[in-house]
Amino acid sequence: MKDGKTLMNFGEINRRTLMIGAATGLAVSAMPKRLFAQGAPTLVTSIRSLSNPYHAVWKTGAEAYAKLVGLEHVTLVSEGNSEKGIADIKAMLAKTGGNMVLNSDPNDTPDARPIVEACKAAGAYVVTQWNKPADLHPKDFNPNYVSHIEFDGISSGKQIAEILFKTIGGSGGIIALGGQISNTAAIERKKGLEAALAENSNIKLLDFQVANWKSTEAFDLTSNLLTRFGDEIKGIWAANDDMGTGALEALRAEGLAGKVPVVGIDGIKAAVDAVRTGEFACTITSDPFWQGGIGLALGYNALTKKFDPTSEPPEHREFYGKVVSITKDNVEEYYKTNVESQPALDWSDLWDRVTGQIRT
Amino acid sequence: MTINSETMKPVTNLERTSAMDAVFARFFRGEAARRLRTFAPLIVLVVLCILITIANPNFIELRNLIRIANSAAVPLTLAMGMTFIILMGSIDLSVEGALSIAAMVLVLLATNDANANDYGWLAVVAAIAASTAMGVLNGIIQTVLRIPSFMATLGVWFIGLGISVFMLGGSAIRLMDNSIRSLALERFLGLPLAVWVAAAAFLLAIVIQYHTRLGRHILAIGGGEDVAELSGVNLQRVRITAFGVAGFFFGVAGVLAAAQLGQSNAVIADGRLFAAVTAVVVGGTALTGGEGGVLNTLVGVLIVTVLANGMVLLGISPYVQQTVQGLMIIAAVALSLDRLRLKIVK
Amino acid sequence: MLSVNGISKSFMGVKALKNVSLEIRPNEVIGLIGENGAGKSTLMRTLAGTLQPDSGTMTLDGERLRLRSTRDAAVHGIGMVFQEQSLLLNMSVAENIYLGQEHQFTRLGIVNWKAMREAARRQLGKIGVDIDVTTRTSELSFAARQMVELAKALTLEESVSRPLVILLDEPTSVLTASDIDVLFERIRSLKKRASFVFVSHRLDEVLRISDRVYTMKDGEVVAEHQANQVTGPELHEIMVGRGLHTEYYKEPRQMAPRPEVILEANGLGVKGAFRGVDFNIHAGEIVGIAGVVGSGREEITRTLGGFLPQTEGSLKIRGEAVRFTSPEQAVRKSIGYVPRERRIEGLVMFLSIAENITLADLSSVMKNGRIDYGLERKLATDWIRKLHIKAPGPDIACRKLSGGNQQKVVLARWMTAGSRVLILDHPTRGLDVGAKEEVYELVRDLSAQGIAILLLSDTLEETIGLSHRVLVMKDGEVTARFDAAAGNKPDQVDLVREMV
Amino acid sequence: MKKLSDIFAAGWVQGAIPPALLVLLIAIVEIGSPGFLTGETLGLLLGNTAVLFILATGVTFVILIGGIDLSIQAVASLASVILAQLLPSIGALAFPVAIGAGLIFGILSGIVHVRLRVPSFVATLATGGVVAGMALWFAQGRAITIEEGGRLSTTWINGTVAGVPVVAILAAIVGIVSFLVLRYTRFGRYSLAVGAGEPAALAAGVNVDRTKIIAFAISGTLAAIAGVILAARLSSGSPSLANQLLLPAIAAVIVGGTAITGGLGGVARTAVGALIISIVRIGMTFIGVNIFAENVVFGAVLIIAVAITIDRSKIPVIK
Repeated sequence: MKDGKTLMNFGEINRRTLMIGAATGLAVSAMPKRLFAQGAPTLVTSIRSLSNPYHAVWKTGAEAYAKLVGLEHVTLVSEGNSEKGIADIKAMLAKTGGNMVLNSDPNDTPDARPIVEACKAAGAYVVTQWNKPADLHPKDFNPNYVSHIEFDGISSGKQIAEILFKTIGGSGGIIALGGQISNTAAIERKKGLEAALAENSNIKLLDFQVANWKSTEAFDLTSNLLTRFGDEIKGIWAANDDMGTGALEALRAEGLAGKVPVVGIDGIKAAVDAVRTGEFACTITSDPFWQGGIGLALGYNALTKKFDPTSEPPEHREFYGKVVSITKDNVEEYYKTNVESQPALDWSDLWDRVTGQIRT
Repeated sequence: MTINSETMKPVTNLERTSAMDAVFARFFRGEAARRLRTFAPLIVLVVLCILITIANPNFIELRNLIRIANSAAVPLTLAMGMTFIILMGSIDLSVEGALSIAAMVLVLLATNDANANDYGWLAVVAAIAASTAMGVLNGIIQTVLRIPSFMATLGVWFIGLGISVFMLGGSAIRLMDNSIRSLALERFLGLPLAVWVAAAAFLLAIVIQYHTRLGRHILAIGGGEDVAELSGVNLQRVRITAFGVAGFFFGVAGVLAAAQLGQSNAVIADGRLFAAVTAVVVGGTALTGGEGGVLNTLVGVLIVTVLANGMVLLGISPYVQQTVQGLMIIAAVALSLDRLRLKIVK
Repeated sequence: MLSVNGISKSFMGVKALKNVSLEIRPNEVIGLIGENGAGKSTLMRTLAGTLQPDSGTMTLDGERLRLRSTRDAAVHGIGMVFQEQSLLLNMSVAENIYLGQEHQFTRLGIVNWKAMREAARRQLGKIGVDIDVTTRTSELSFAARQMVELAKALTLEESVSRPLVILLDEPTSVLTASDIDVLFERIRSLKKRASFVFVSHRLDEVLRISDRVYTMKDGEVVAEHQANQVTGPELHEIMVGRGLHTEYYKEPRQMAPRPEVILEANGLGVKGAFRGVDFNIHAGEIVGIAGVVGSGREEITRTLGGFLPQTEGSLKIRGEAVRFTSPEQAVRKSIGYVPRERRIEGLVMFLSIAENITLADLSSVMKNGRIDYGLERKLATDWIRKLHIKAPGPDIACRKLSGGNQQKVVLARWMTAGSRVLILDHPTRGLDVGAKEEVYELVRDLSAQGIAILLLSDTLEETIGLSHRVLVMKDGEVTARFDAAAGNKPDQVDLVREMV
Repeated sequence: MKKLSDIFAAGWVQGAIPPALLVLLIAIVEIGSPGFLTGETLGLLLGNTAVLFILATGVTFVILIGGIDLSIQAVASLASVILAQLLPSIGALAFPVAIGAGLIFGILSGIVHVRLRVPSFVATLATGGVVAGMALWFAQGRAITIEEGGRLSTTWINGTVAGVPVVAILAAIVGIVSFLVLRYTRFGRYSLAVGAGEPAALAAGVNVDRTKIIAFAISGTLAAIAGVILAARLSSGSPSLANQLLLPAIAAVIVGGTAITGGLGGVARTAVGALIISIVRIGMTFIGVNIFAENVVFGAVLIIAVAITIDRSKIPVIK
C-alpha cells in the first residue's frame, strides 16, 4: 500500500524541528543565573518532598537560616525515590566541589550510608535526621559527619497515647493508624503506643492499620473501621497528623468529629487548628522549622571551624531533639508564635534542644 | 473463457441460507457465553459480598453500605473518566495530576486558611475547568504531536503535580467553605451529597456513552481507528474531546476528594491512578479498547471498594492486604475476560 | 456527472497516477480494471477524498470539486465501500451504518437510537437484505457485512440531493459466487438512483455488471470500452500486456502423485465442527476440499494447522501419529499453513521479507548459536530472485509488498522450513489475474517437489483446476470424493450436488 | 524538500535521533552549568543511570512483545530484602538466591498473563502487589541493614575500575548481553515477531506463550539484579527500596524510541533513553532549576523527548 509518505514525512520533520527548538528554548529558559560565589559554601537541604506540610515548614526554617548567615541555599527533593535523592546530592557535591553543608532527611534508612560516604569523599559537612542505619555513626566519618538528630519516636508515640487515654477517661477501645510499614519512625511510634497500652490495661486496641502517612488512606480506613467497631471506638491514635486529619474528616462525615478524640504527631497547621477546636486531643511537634535550620547550622559551624565535631561528646553526635506537645492548654500560645508568625530562632545555641544520646 | 466463468446459480440461495444459519447458530452460541461473561464481574461482586457478610455480618448493615458508597464516590467519578479513555484504547496516566490540580484550584479559590479568596461555588467551576483544560491538553499533545497517550499523559501528570505542589507551596491548605464541605458532610435521603454527585457523574457518563455521538465515536475509535476515520469520524476532535471529558470527571473527583478531606495537599491523589485503572479493568473493560463501558466500571469500582472495606472488616493484617488484593484482582479479571473474543491478550 | 481531468499523484517519487481522466455519468456502472499496482486503488482513494492529487482537477456537474476528506466526499454524494472490510466489529449494524452521521438523529446532544435503528432497517430494506440491525457486526458473515457496507454507503441519499456515486473497491474479493449474484442484483436495482464505480480482479464480473469499462495500466487509463463490445480475454490482454493462457490452472503440469503417503487422517473430528473425516495425501498430491460455509472444511484446515485440537480420530504424518495442540507442533511436524488472512496471520507486516521468511525455521541461518544476518539476507535474496518477488531488497517490510508478493513470501517461508505438507487456505484471495497465475505456477512447482497440499479455494473452478482429488464436505462430513486427474476433471455441477 | 524527507525517512537517521537528542541535552546542561562535562560527573551520571537502565532493559523485553511489566519495582525491592536478609547467613550465595527469586516471580507474572489470559498491565500490577506483600513479610516490615560482615561481599559493587563505576560496568554487561540476545537468538527474533504481529507469529509456528513467559522471566531477573545492586549501593534492603523507579524505567524505554505497542525498538535505544532521563534529572540539579518547577520541566521534557524520538512511520496507530 502506498500512501501519503512524502507529505507525512515532511510534516514530521517540521514537527521534529519545532520540538527540538522548543526543547532548547525550554531548557535555556529554565536556567536561572548561577549565583554560586567562589569560596562561600552552599547550604543544601535534602528532604522527601515539598508536598507535605512537615517538609514545607522544614524548608522555611532552612531558608530562614540561610538568610540569617547570608548564604546560597538549595533544596533537593527525593520524591520518595532513594536513587534520585542520592543522585541529586552527588550531583550537588560534584557541582560545588564539596564546598557545601548538607542537612538531610534521608528518604529511607539505608540511604544515609551512601549519602554520608559521598559527603565524606567530597569533603562536605553533613547532618542527617530521622533515618540512619544503626551501625552508621558520625564518629566513623570525622569530621564531615557532624551529627545525627532523631526524635524519640517511642516516647512521642507513648506520650500522645497517654494523652489520648486520659482524654477518653482511661478506658475503652481505640484504633491506631500507622505510617509506612518499613519506616523507622513508624516502627518506633508504634512501639510507644504498645508501651502505653501495656501500662493501661483498660484500653483496648481494636485494630492497628497502616495508612502510609497519607490522609486519603486514613480517611478510607477510618470509615471502614467505624463500620467494624462502630461505637466501640472511643479514640484514634495516628502516627502522624496527616493521617490524623484524614481520620478526623472520616469522623466528621459521620458526625463524630469532636466526640471521638484524635491524636497525632508533627504539629501541622491543620492539627493545631483541630486542637484549638477540641477535635484533636493533642499533637506533638519536633519543630521542623528548627530542624531545617539546626542541621545547616551544625554543618556550617563545623565547616567554618567554629567548633570541632571530633571533640564533641557522643550525645552531641547522635542525639534526640526536644519535642513540644501541643494540647488544649498551650495551643493558643503556640498558635500565636508558630502559626500566625514565623518563629524567631537564631540557632546560635547548637545544643539547647539535645535531650540525650540515641539508644542503640 | 476460463476465468471464473460460470456463475454457480444452483449454489446461490442454498449457500446463502446455510451461511445465514451458521451466522445465527454462532450468534446464539456466542450470545449465551457472552451473557455469562458479561455478568462475571457482577457475580464476583455478589460472591464477595456474601463471603464478607458471612465472616462479619456488620458488612451488610445499612450504615456500612452507606460508607462503602461514600468511599466509592471519588474512585467511581475518576473511573468514569478513565473508562472513556480506555474504551478508546488509550490510557490516561495524568489522573493524579489532574485531580490534584482540581483540588488545588478549589481550595485556593474557595474560603481557605491560606489566602483571602472566597469565590464559593465559582471555585468549584474553576477547579473542574482547570482539570478539563488539562485533559484537553493531553488530547492536543497526543493528537497534534502524535505521541502515544501513555507518554503524553505521563508528562502531563508530572506537569500537573508540579504545578499543584508549586501553588500549594507544599502545605496542606484547609477548605473552609461550608457549602462546599457540605458535599461530604450533609446528607440527602441518608446518603452523603458526595454520593449523589458521584451518582450524577455516573448517569452523565451513561448518557455520554450510550446516548451521544461522542460515546459512539469513542467506541468506534477503540474498535478500529482507521475504519472510524474512513467513516468520517473526526479522530482528532473525538480524542481531544474524550480526554477533555475525562479531565472533567477527574475535576469533579478532585472537588469531591477535597470536600471529603476538608483540605488539599499535593499528595491528595496518590495511588489513585492504579486504583482507577484496576477498577476499570476488573469491571471487564478491555485495555485494548472497544469493549466494555461505564456500567462495567461501576461494578469494578464496587468490587475494589468492597474488597478494601471487607479486608478491614475481617481484620486482615496490613502486611498481607496488598497480596490479597493482588490475588483477588487476578481472579476477578481471569474470571470475567471473554477469552473467545480476546484472542490476543497484551 | 463526475469527471476527473488529468490527475496525477506520486508517492516518494513513484508516479501512481499519470494524467488520469475519466467520466462517471448518472445511473451508470463503471468498471475499473487493472493489475495490482496499476493505480486503481489510488484513483479510488482520490475520488473518496482520502488522497489529494498532486495535479489535475475533478468536477462535479461542471463545478470544481476539491475533496480533503471522506467527509467532503460524502457531502458531495460520493461514498465508498472499501476493499478491506471497513466495519467496526465491536458495534452493531445500525451503529456502523450511521457511524459518522449520528447528527441526523441527535437532538440536544442525545442520539435517538430508536430512530437510528429504524432508519438502518429502512436502508437495509432498500437493498433487500434482512439483517437484524442490533446484531454486532462481528457475528455477521463476510457477505452480510458487505451488504451492510453497501447500505452504509447508500445512507448518503438522505443527506445529498443529487444522485450518488458509490465506489466499490473489490467488493467481491471475499464473497462467494452466490453472494456476488445477490450483490449484483442490488447494484442493478440501485442504478436508477446512483452511479457505481466497480473495481474487481475478476474480469467476467466486471463485464457482467458494468456499462463501461476503463482499463488501467502503470498508473494510466489505457483503454475505455462499452462492456458489451469487449470480451474478457481482450481486456486481459490490454491489462496484462500478454494473451490469456488457455491452460489457466497449469493442468499440463499436473503430475501423477508419488506413492508415498504423507498425511493420513482417519475418522478425524472436532466436536461441533466436523467428524469422521478420512483422507490421505500422497507426496506431490493436491487435495481440494469443496463445501459451503459451515461445512466444516475451514475447521479441518485449522485442525491441521494446530489451531483447533482434534477431539476424535487420528492423524498421521509420514506414518507417525500426531496430535496438535498448537501451531508450533504442527510446524515441527513439517506442516505449513498458508492462511486466508494474509495480513493478520500470514505475515508479520512490520518485519522484513528476510525476517518473515526465516520466522518458522531459523536453524538454516543460525551459525554458532546465533543468527547470521549475512546468511539470512542471502537466503532471502535467493528467494526474491527465485520466486520473482517484486521488492527492492530483503530488508523491506512486508507491508510494503503487494498481495501476490506477500503470498510468495509466505510460501518461501514454508519452503525454507522444509514443510512437507502445505495447507493452502484460499491462497489467491484478493490477488489479481497475473499474481494468481504466478501462485498457480508455484503450487505446481511445490507439487512437483513432492509436497503434499491441501487446498481450500474461493471458487470451485480453482479447486477443481488445481487438485488431483476433490473431497466434498457438507454439515461436517465428507459426502463425496472426486478424482480430478489432468484432462479428466469432474464437472462443477456434480460437486455442487454433493455440497448442498 | 523531497530529498530532505527522504533523508529523514532513512532508517539510520531515525536511529540516530535519540542519541542526537542526548548530545543536545548534555550540551544544554554544559552551557547552563559550565563544568558539568568532567570525568567525575560523567562517572556519576553513568553510575546513577545503571540501576535505572537495568530495570528499563528488563521492561524493554516485555514492551517489545507488546506487554508491560508493572511489577519490577516490587521485585527489585524483594531482591534487596532477600539479599540483606541472607548475606549474613549464607554469604555470597545470597546473590543467586535473590536473583533467582526475581526469575521465579517473573515467570509467575508471565504464567498469570499467558495462561490465565489476564492483560499484562493488570497481571503484573497484581503480581506486583503480591510480591510487595511478600517483601514486607520477609523483611518483617522494616529496612534491613547489611552489617559490616555482609558488606564485604557487596563493596566491590560500589568500587570503580579505572575510574568507571563498577555498577556502570555491570549495566554495560547486562546491556550488551541483552542486545546480543535480542539480535542474535531465536527468542529475540520471536519477541519482535510476537510484538509486531502475534497471530502471524503464532501461525508461523512460534511458541508465543513461551516467548512471552521468557520475556517476563528476563524482566523479573533483571529487576532482581537491579534490586541487588541497589541494596549493595545502599548497604541495606527494604521493601520500599525501589519505589518510584517503575515509571522512570518505562519512560526510559519509550523516550529511547521503543514503541509501547511492541515489535519495534531495542536495548540500545533503552540505554539512550535511560541516559536522557538521568541527564534531565541531574541536569536540573546542576542548572539549579527551581525545586518547585522540577516536575513541570521533567514532564515537559518527557513529552518533547518522545515527540522527537518516536518513529511514527513504523507505529501503525498512535493510541
